Amino acid sequence: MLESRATIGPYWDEPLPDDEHLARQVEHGREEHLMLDARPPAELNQLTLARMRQTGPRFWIALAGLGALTLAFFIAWAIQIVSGLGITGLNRSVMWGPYIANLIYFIGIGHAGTFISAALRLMRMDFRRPIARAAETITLFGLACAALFPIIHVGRIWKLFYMLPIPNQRDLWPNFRSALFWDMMAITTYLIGSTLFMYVALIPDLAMARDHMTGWRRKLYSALSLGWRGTEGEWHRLEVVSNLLSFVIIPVMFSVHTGVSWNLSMAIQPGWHSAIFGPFFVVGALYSGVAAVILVMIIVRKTMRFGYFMREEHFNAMGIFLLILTLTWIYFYFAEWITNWYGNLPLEKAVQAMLTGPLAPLFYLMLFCNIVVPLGTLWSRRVRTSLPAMLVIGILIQVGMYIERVLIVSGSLSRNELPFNWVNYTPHWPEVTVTLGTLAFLGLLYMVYTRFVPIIPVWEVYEGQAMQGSRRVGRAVMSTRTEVH
Amino acid sequence: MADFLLLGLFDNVETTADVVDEVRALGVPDEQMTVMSHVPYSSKIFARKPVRLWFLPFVLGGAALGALVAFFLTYGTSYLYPIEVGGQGLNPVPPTAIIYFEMISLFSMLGAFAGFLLQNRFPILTRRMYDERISDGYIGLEVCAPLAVAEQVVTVFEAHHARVIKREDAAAFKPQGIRHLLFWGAVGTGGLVAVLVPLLLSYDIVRVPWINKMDDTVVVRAQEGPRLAAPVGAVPVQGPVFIAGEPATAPLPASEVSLQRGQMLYGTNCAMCHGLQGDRAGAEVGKYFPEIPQSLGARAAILSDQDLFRVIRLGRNRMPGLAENLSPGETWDIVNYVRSLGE
Amino acid sequence: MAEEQSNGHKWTMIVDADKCTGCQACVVACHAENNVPVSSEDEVIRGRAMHWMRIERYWEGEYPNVKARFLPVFCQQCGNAPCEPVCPVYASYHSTEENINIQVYNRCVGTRYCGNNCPYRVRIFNFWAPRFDAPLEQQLNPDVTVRSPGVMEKCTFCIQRIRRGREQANIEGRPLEDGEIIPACAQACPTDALVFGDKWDENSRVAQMVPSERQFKLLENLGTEPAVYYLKGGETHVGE
Amino acid sequence: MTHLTRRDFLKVSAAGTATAILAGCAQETERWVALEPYVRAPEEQLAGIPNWYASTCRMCPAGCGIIVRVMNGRAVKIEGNPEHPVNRGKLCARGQSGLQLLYNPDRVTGAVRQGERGSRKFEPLAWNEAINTLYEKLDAADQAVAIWTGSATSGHLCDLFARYAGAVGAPAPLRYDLTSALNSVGALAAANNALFGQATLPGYTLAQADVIFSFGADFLGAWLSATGFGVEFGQFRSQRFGKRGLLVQFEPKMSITGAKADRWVPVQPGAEALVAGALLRIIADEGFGGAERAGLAAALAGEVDLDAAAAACDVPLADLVALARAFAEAERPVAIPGGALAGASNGVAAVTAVQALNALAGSSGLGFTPALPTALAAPGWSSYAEVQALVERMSAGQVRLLLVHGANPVYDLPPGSGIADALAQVETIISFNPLVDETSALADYILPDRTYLEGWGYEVVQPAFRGLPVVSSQQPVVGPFHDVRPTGDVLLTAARGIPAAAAALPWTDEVAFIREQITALPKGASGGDDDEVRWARFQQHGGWWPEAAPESAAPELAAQGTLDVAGAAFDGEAAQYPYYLHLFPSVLLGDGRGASLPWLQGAPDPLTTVSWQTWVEINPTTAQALGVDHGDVVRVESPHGAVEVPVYVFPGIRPDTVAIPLGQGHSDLGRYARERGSHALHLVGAALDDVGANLAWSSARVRVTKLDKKQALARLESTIDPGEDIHVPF
Repeated sequence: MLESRATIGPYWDEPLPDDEHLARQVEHGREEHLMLDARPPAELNQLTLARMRQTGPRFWIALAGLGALTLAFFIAWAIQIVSGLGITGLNRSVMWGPYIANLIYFIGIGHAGTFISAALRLMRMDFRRPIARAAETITLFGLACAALFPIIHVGRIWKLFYMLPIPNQRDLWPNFRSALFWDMMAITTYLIGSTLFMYVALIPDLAMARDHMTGWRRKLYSALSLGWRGTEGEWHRLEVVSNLLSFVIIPVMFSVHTGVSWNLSMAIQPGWHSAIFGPFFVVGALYSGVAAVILVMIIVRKTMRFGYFMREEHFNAMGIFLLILTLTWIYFYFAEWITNWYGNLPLEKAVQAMLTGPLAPLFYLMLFCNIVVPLGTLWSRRVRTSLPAMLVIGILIQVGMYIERVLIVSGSLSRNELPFNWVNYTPHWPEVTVTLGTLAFLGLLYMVYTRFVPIIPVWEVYEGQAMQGSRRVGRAVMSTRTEVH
Repeated sequence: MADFLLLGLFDNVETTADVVDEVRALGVPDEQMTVMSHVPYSSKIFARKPVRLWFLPFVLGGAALGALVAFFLTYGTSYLYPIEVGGQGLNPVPPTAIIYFEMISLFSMLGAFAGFLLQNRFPILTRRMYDERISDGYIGLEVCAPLAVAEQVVTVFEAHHARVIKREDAAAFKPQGIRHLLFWGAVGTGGLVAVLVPLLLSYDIVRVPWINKMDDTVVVRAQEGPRLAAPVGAVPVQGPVFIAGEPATAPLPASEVSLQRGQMLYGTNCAMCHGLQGDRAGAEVGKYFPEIPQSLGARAAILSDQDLFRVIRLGRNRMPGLAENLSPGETWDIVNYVRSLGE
Repeated sequence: MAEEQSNGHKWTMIVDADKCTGCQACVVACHAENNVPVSSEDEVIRGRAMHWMRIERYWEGEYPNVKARFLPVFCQQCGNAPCEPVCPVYASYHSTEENINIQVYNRCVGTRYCGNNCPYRVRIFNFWAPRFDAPLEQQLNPDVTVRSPGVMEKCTFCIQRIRRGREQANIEGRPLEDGEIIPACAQACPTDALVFGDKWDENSRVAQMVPSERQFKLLENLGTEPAVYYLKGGETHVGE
Repeated sequence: MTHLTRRDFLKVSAAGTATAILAGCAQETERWVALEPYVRAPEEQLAGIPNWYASTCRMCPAGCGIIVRVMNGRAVKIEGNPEHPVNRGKLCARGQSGLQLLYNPDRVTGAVRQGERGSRKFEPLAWNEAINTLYEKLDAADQAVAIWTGSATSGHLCDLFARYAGAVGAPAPLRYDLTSALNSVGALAAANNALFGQATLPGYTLAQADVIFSFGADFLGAWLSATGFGVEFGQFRSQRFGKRGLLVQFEPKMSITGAKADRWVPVQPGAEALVAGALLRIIADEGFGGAERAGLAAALAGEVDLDAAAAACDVPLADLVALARAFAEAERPVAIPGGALAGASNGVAAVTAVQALNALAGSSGLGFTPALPTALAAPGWSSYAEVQALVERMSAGQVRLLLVHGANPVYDLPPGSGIADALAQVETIISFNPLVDETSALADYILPDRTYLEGWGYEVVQPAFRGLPVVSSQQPVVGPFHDVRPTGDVLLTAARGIPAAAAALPWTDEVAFIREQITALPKGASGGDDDEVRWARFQQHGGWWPEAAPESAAPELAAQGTLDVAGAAFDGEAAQYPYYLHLFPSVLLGDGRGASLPWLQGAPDPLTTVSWQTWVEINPTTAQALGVDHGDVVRVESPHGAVEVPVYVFPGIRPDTVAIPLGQGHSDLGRYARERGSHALHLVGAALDDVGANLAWSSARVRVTKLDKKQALARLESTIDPGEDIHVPF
């Protein structure tokens, strides 16, 4: 407890106070908080790297399953390219279907990752430390999968390069007035940005891996870690560049999903043409995104046995975050709904009538997943900290948000200005296969990735642990936080 | 005189800081020392000069570049390819703003990253003094000193129970300037290729047979075969004479020129049957065909222009059609000439 | 903006709803002229019937005072077309010469954004490769492309005829005459419910019909400034 | 400069469809393409420049003039002939589709023999052999030959056949098919004969009419000369000073004419005569339209129960009075009888009653086709009685050879007529139809004629419009697309071997015959002094017609005495068979010929927007009572047969009536028609009408039972009910 002693000897073997009442408090604190429960770095390194190399039979089975689904996805896609989009359920009024919904959905789940690590980093929230990378990874692969969908969706994929702004013999340039082009730009920016952001934070851990690995992995990691030694200068610049990137990437993140929503709201289509869509979609994205991060945390913790790193406190914090987002999302959805409802314009009403009429099952399922369940449960700490509960809630929210996207895209389209042309939409096998297959693909990428990079940003954990100490205040032991940087 | 590189590993901040002080006391300047750690300890913890940073120029430069790119994508393209859509005008502001935002963000991020790499001289391509245990929590202190001082530094290290002490001749660690040049050169060339190859494609210099189902159309286009025979004896709307777009009802004006041409053509084509004056006079062949009119002029008088025209081109009874020998214009010349023949 | 006169033409169609008998002559004429494939029964059931022009039928009232109204709908060639700006590859753009909305099949990559953004739903997507059982392809019009699968297509006001007509006029060095250029649909219409012409030529038929008090534009409130004007169906009442 | 070229590039690509720029993306085509050297181009073909040929449409007997756009020797588009007096440059959907008959994938590509009838296994036959066979059969059959022609038979063929029959002493060729039945030409002619002493089809001038009462005649859809009437209707709707006329349609099921009418009056099937009589009665009683008209009405009208009439129309009597007044007081009223009412058991009476209305205003809008200056005349239609006679002769084995051209008896007659069995008794059946239809499938030989776009002919138009007699020309617009021979030539060649016929048919080929007929005509509107020119002009301008209509007084009312307004009789007990059956020809498929053409199959029916299918139209209240909705398959059963069809809930039909379109339900006629929909003629008996001459094809009652089957209707319209808030945009 003596400040002087805290700095003598490494931070991880802080001795317990003599007074055992206080000692119990300290120990309790260590069980509670990862940041107080400092361990020797060597141990943490070994823990992380060991999990990185472990591949049991369960791993291989899962891998095979996901691989099979992914294969199905690519086959379905090939068939669609050869025989034309006719095999999908789209029709002359509903020309956009689940493919666009998937684009929105995958960008959505990709959203939270960077947000969590960037925003929380800027806000110096310590609970981000062990989960930051797991989250960023979702962003990376979520975006990658999302970027597939504009490609899957178009009618003449072999002419897709017309959309790229490269000089060509046709003297043609893409149309910067098209929302699709904005979207393309935004996704590219975000993809590059979050890749850089993630890579920068990855360098010290890659160096760590380099130091403990042998053979080809060592070669790989020494190449990737760019010769990192951890000098003051390197550390300092790392901190600064991460902050810079976080700073820029947050508005970019907003722009990405706004751009996606503008694909819809720029069109004068009843049910789409609404100014609230930008923020509404951003919130929706964060909502499904955070839920996705929680799911990943649970899976990673279970399969890789990272109980030490991902503790109740983290799930609790994320749960609270999710609760806040639930409320925000409800607010936006309600705002959008009541505006259309009160305005009482025939077509908007027709769209709502369709949601509460023929599409009622989906619609109410969506409300149940997105509103009833989270609101009903997340207020309780017991739920927030129970993994199975969070697993269920997370999955339900994914389902709910996906339905919401489909309803907005295909649902609205099936109603338009001339009632003569109203056509309902039902998906056919390609849409289903492709959607599931892409989910599997995402999982596949994630699994493989966790076996190549430390999914826990170990250095951030050290940093936090080095910062956190405990000091006595009166009769109690309080955790203290000292900026080592 | 040769310098030496020393590396000592210590297990906590306090000791390291002390060592730093003492080594400094030995007259080793700060620049010759480097602290390495597994945690971002800032320099002031070891009472060392703060690290200098040069991020601003990189970020701003990136942003400026981004603005340029955005300018090209908006005003540039709409200048190169002016085209009206939806009555929006060529350069509407809101879309432009979006493109600017995205491009500036993208390139400033790239700038920041470039700054990070360059300031750290990443990637480090030569050997550096380092010990793997640093990432396991030890704090390394690298000192570069001439032989004499090095001895004393080592004693200082030992005095503070350094876990490891490495000492090597500084000459063993080469500067990496050249290699960096090569490296970035390679990266640059790679980038260049990455730009050029798509251009080869997009300019059809390298042809990839893209599937273009619109080119091999099933439509029978102009001049495509197999040609089908025209209906025999049918008369198109254009008139009895099979010349599309050539009305049989608009003769050339009977100008001097036309008449002269007509006379010439008549001489070569008609005279051998009808006689030079249309009176069968001296018409060798004509002899054998009594039905040839005595006076072509008189006969022509009762026929309309287009009937004459048609008869000349398609022939009549035993008179052969001359369509293959005469252009429409020439035929009209003959019509005029025949009209000019007296009764 | 669509109204500022340039040296071009403002091709315009007038649809007299009072005269349209819904006899489908225009529809078939359009199929014949523009190589529009015929969609099979299943495709129609799946809501994918391919017609560049369709005659919408709306019921009014109940038996016995029931009325059926016919509304021929085809591309309205909007002045401010919603389908144009959304296309990322300029496949759909505005011709400054004919002042109509043009679809360049060769540029189209098939994002189908224009289709969503068309409030009239007159843009047709080639979900399959067009099929013409041999030798039906012998009939195809060489002036018109056969669109490949994955391409958006729509009514063009028979632009191939507009072009031919203008080139012919140029060759003969004279201005275009009214009624010289007629799209296939208007050409076929038995009751003359479709009238086509250049609105900027004061003494063309359309220019004289546009001011009619029966005139209205479809979905006028959207401000798309269509180049197609409709004339309301009238009614003559019997007895007192 | 580059700027300019870019602009040009825009212009070019603006053409978008112009094939020129399709080379845009360099790309080798997989298709084998032979570029034709045009160094010595044939006179008639210029690269990229179309040829236009005038001819006559044969998709229905109206005789509209067409001009065909020919490129590279291929017919690519059919349009109306602007000069032609009938359709005046316009053309209906069926006329447009003629190209798909020419290029139909299922055409018989040459003469064939069918070993076993109905086996549909055809072995090819060399043409000289085929002609030889024809000769032998003709020779053998001698007088026992029967010739059955239809509305697809060109006028010159009818004449040739007639001359042949006359020469060998065989009964005159039959000219009857479903079209003539549905157009009820028999009833119309009979009525006109009774009223005005004119046994021809009536022509109506609607352009200046101010009131049109149409009783069941879908003259805008599929009746007589729809395109011609369409043109008239267009003018009727846009008369001077914004006058648009009044059109009232009396019919049990709304046709597109009914849809365009200002007032649609749902008359109970079979009660049309009653209503017409009632109108006359009212006019007489109320003295509408002045003493003269009222008097005339009084003379014609018998005793009519007005309330019954009003009840039969589902309208209050007051409305009927208003209608009567509107008609009587109109300057130029026209009444048009046709469609189902003429097919009722009181067909002729009904037509007469309606036609009589015209007399009120001196038949201003009514006109009859004036005779031509030469012997040339429109071939008459045969009555169903004659058909029955032939059928009996066939069954009695008195017919050894049956020649079928342009008709499809097996499909065109109700099964009750016993045609199928009768055909079995015929030694040899030779069909000349271009497609394998139901009759050709039972033929021993098919010697396919050329389609009308490849062959020669003429058509004496009936009914004529605005009193103009017209001989419409038919000439090949493309070379023969298959190895098929014109039936005229085949007949002439075969006939040479038969002395009697050879004398009567001296012409070397049919063109010579046609030319002789045409050049006999005096100088027409297109001028031409000598035969050469007249012949050429006849082809160039698409026909012969005089400069102006010959003077002809409005037809005088010849008939005296009151009209018979008795209602029609229907077979089937009202208790067992609660609904009237209303059959109507599909606007697109006509009498069923259209079913082989994808354009017509794929085009939506105007009122139901259904394509490719057969459906039964049922009033919403009735549907509710039956518990059926769109797409529920029901069994429609009459005393004579039954069909299973999906329901279309149709607001514009009487609750006591169900309507089924004709045209589908082929067992042959090519891939597009085969096994598609059902043929509602099977519900009809073979009874004759009141004058015992015409088939009463609209005299069946049916019962409707719901089956638990569904068949999605191929509707273009939305299948979703928009609800109340969504307003029709106009």
